[in-house]
Amino acid sequence: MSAEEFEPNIVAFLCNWCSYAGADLAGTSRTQYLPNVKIIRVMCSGRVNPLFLVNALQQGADGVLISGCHPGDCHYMEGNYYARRRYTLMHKLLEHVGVDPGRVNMSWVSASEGAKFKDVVEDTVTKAKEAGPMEQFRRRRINW
Amino acid sequence: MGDYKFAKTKLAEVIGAMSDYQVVAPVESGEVVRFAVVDDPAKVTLEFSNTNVPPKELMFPETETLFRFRLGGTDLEPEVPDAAARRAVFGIRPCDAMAYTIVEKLYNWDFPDPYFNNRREATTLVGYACAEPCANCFCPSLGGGPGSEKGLDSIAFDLGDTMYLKTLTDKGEELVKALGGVLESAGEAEARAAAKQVEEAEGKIRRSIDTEGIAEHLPELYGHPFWEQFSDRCLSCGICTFLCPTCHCFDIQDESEGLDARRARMWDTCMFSEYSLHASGHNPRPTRKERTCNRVSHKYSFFPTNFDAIACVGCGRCINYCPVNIDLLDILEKSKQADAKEAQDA
Amino acid sequence: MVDESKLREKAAEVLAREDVRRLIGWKRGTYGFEAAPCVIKDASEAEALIFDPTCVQNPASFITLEEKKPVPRGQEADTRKIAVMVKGCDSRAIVQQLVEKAYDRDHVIVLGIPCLGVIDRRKAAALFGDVASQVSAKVDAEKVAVDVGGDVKTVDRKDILMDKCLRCRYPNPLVYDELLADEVEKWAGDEFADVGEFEGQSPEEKWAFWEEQFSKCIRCYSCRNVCPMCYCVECVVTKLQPQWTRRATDISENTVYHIQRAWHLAGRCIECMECQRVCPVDIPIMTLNRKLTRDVKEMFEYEPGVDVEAQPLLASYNPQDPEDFIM
Amino acid sequence: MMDDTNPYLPYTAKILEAWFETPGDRCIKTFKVSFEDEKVRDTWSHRPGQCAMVGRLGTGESMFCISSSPTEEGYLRFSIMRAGKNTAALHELEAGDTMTVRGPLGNSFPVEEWEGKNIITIGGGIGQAPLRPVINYIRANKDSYGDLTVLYGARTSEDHCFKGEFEEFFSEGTTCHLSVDVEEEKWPHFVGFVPTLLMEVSPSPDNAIAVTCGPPVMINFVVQNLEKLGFAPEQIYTTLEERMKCGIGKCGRCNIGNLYVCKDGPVFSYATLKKIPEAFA
Repeated sequence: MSAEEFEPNIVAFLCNWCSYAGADLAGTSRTQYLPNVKIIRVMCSGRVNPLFLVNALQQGADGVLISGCHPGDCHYMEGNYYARRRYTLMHKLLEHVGVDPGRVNMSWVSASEGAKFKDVVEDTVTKAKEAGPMEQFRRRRINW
Repeated sequence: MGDYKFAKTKLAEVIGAMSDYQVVAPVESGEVVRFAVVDDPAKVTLEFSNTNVPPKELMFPETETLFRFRLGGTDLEPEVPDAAARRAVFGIRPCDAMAYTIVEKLYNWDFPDPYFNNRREATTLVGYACAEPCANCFCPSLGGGPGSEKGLDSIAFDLGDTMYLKTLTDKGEELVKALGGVLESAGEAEARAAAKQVEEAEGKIRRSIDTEGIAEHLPELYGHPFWEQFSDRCLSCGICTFLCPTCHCFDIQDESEGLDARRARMWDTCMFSEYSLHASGHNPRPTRKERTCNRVSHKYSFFPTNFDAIACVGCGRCINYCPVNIDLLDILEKSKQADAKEAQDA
Repeated sequence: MVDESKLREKAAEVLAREDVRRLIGWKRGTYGFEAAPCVIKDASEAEALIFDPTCVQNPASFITLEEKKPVPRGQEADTRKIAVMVKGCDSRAIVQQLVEKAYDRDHVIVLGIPCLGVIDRRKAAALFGDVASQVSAKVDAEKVAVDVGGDVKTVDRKDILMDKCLRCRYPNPLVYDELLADEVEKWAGDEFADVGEFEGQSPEEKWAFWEEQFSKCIRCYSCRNVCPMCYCVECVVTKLQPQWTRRATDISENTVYHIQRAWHLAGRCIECMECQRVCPVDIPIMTLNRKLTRDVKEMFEYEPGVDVEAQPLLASYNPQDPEDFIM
Repeated sequence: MMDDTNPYLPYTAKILEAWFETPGDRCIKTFKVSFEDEKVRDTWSHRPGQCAMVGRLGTGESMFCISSSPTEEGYLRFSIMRAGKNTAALHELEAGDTMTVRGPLGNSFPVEEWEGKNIITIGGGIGQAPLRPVINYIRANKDSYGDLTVLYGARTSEDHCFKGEFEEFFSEGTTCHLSVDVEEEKWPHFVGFVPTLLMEVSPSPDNAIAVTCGPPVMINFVVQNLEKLGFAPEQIYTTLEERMKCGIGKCGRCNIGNLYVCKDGPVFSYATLKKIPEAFA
């Protein structure tokens, strides 16, 4: 597969109150975002277990996006602050193992930022395209 | 059977000549020596006392597919190894080869296990006698030794510049034939040198255990407080059992990728608490004390009661690698002093 | 150096107390450079206790390893204390366990031992080979004196002590009820040069390294079990419902296991290096932990296991936390 | 009966009927199954007390006793309590679905040796499942045996397995004593734990065999009480369970002492178990 043809699989964990609504807004206002992204709605970015991310990469995602409310705007007051610490660190750890840093992304997208959501998805896809297919520790039926 | 030799410098050539076989030999990877399929004969090393991970994985892989199927379907596609395939294992230590002769009893009672049996059948074992036993070797106490021939098809001795190869079975002889003319024939001198080396190596073994009476005594010690001096520091990790060449317990799990699925078995260990945990939450071996007792008793009592062979070959791995110095020989010695009456009181 | 007879005396005294159930310390191992952690229940057994540079194990691990059987009806649970001997690094584990409220402070009696370093068995093997007889050792600020069956050899510290000791920042226990010897002077700092060096590689180089290392893993879980901070009753890697990690050993599951293990120690690892020491296939596990330790320190100015009053890193936040990674 | 060349391969069985025996979190569901492969169906034979690995492809297998007697022809029955991953997956199945069965495994009750004797079965909760084939076998061969006495208890009357069948026992004249652990309205039978019920009924040990199965604690006390009543260890049988993976004596986890529950058991006489200290752990 050449680099041009490669269409990465992106799994996006979006918080119910801001980012999911942002994605929704992009849809209703006919702002087309790239179809590579598969959205999983969670109640809060703080609910995203780092294992979700690792498991997504293991099961075929080439990139992961976690998106929540802007700092200070969390529906649960502080969930996104915890998430921020968590993923800033997780990102560093995965980088140390040799996972391309472009595969793990995080953003703040509010319910009114449909256009930003489109940009964020675009960025994520571009980075994943640069990183290429995720092969490192993907489950590949080894010795099956 | 036959006596052969080759110059040690020609090791890669000899390995290379085994092209009719899939060759498995000790290879260094990531700073440890481990048995692996040889893709480049130059990578084979003989510079090891023994591998960390025993070559039991050659007959009983860490993870192996039993059969494949489609989710939602009912057709099973067994993944049984081919008994007729030819595989040569070069450089296996006598203790590890002897372990196969012990566990194959279990793999053949009541229901023969085609996975283990076929792999064993397909394999020709070329042993590698020990010249320098490790600090915790005690193979002679269990009927083995640095030059033990049990379970082997042929055995190689490192005599300095030359390797002396003695074939022991037809399979071993067949492998030599397949090598073509790479080997020279050896004579009395090499055989004598090898015998001397084995004798010297045996003299260097510093640890031993008298197994007399242990099989009868251990079951009486269930619940005895003496276990606690070991189990209290046990980490419940799998080192002693995963690295044991005779430990044979496994777990079976189903895995799927999309609709493709397999049932596979993988090493498991009685030292994990989940091992015997019932779905109800009841655990017949709830603490490290019962698990330690079970591990030692299984090796030195239950297995010999069932199969007339102790499930231990004296390779010393469980002692060498235990992070908290739980020493099997120490346990056995202390068990001899433990009074069965105190077990009943406890 | 701690006086062993004083240590035994103290241990016997503590064990004789009515409110003490057991004491965790070290005794001489059965061969070579081995020491064995030991759990003693009676003052008469205190004679076996030792402390010297062979005492590598972290006794704090054993506080939470104990499995308690359900208390039979009509009987009361044994709530007596556990006494535990700790080196400087070991004491950080106790601090962190207290931070996480794994148990109450008065559940343990901490006997602190200022330490000048412990022996790395792998380095010792490179110097002395396979030693069968029991070895004892002494360490001071310059040298390590190793006694192999009466034959005493002096070795340079860096050639035999564990790497963690060469960069030790906490040689003196940070939490204790009693100190068994005078405090020692700190001799090193930690610049995390190893982490920086590793980071200098490309993703491909890093992965090539880890692929080889993780392929060796046999998933014996000794790194998890020995860790004083891994004390969950049910571990996510062995959970079946849902099953996050499969039992199969292959590069995918092994990698995920190691990522999970390191991740669960983010902001919690107290650098006792036990995980790396126990690994039977020599995986440099601390490389991952050290990376996180350094980043946690740099990004959040947080160091686990030094302050009993601290909040756990990932259960707290600062609105001003760095967010340059966020798009 | 097992696949001759590969004992790890299960057979596919179709579920003919499935129904819940008891409600709740730990509900028990009974499956009546028949093998898809005609050859297997025709050659299959088992003895009372034997087990089989029952599972779903993709989830796994667990060991269950075959709760139908060999005298019930044309189908096998399994009564399965929901407890873990595999049982939860099995509980999702309904009539018409398929499951896998690998067996028969293990030993069985020595029903021939017991001919001419009075048989007492003492069951608790799901422990009635392995006793059911014994009871039905004896009912089908009434003439060869003395009196059959059935004792069965569960936490509440709702938790009783095989409820309808006890009515049959009463109507056909088989001695049957039922109990519940806690008092409840309109319960005409005994209230109390099974070991107490046993003392209440106090069967005679003369020319008798007692068979018991239930939770480990119950088995413990029942055996103690049987001994008090004068039963010799040789007259007491029980059937055990342990976690199992292979079912054929290889995976190692089900041992008690040197005996493997999957292949040397699950049926043991108390005379055998008495010698193994961990048997009642």
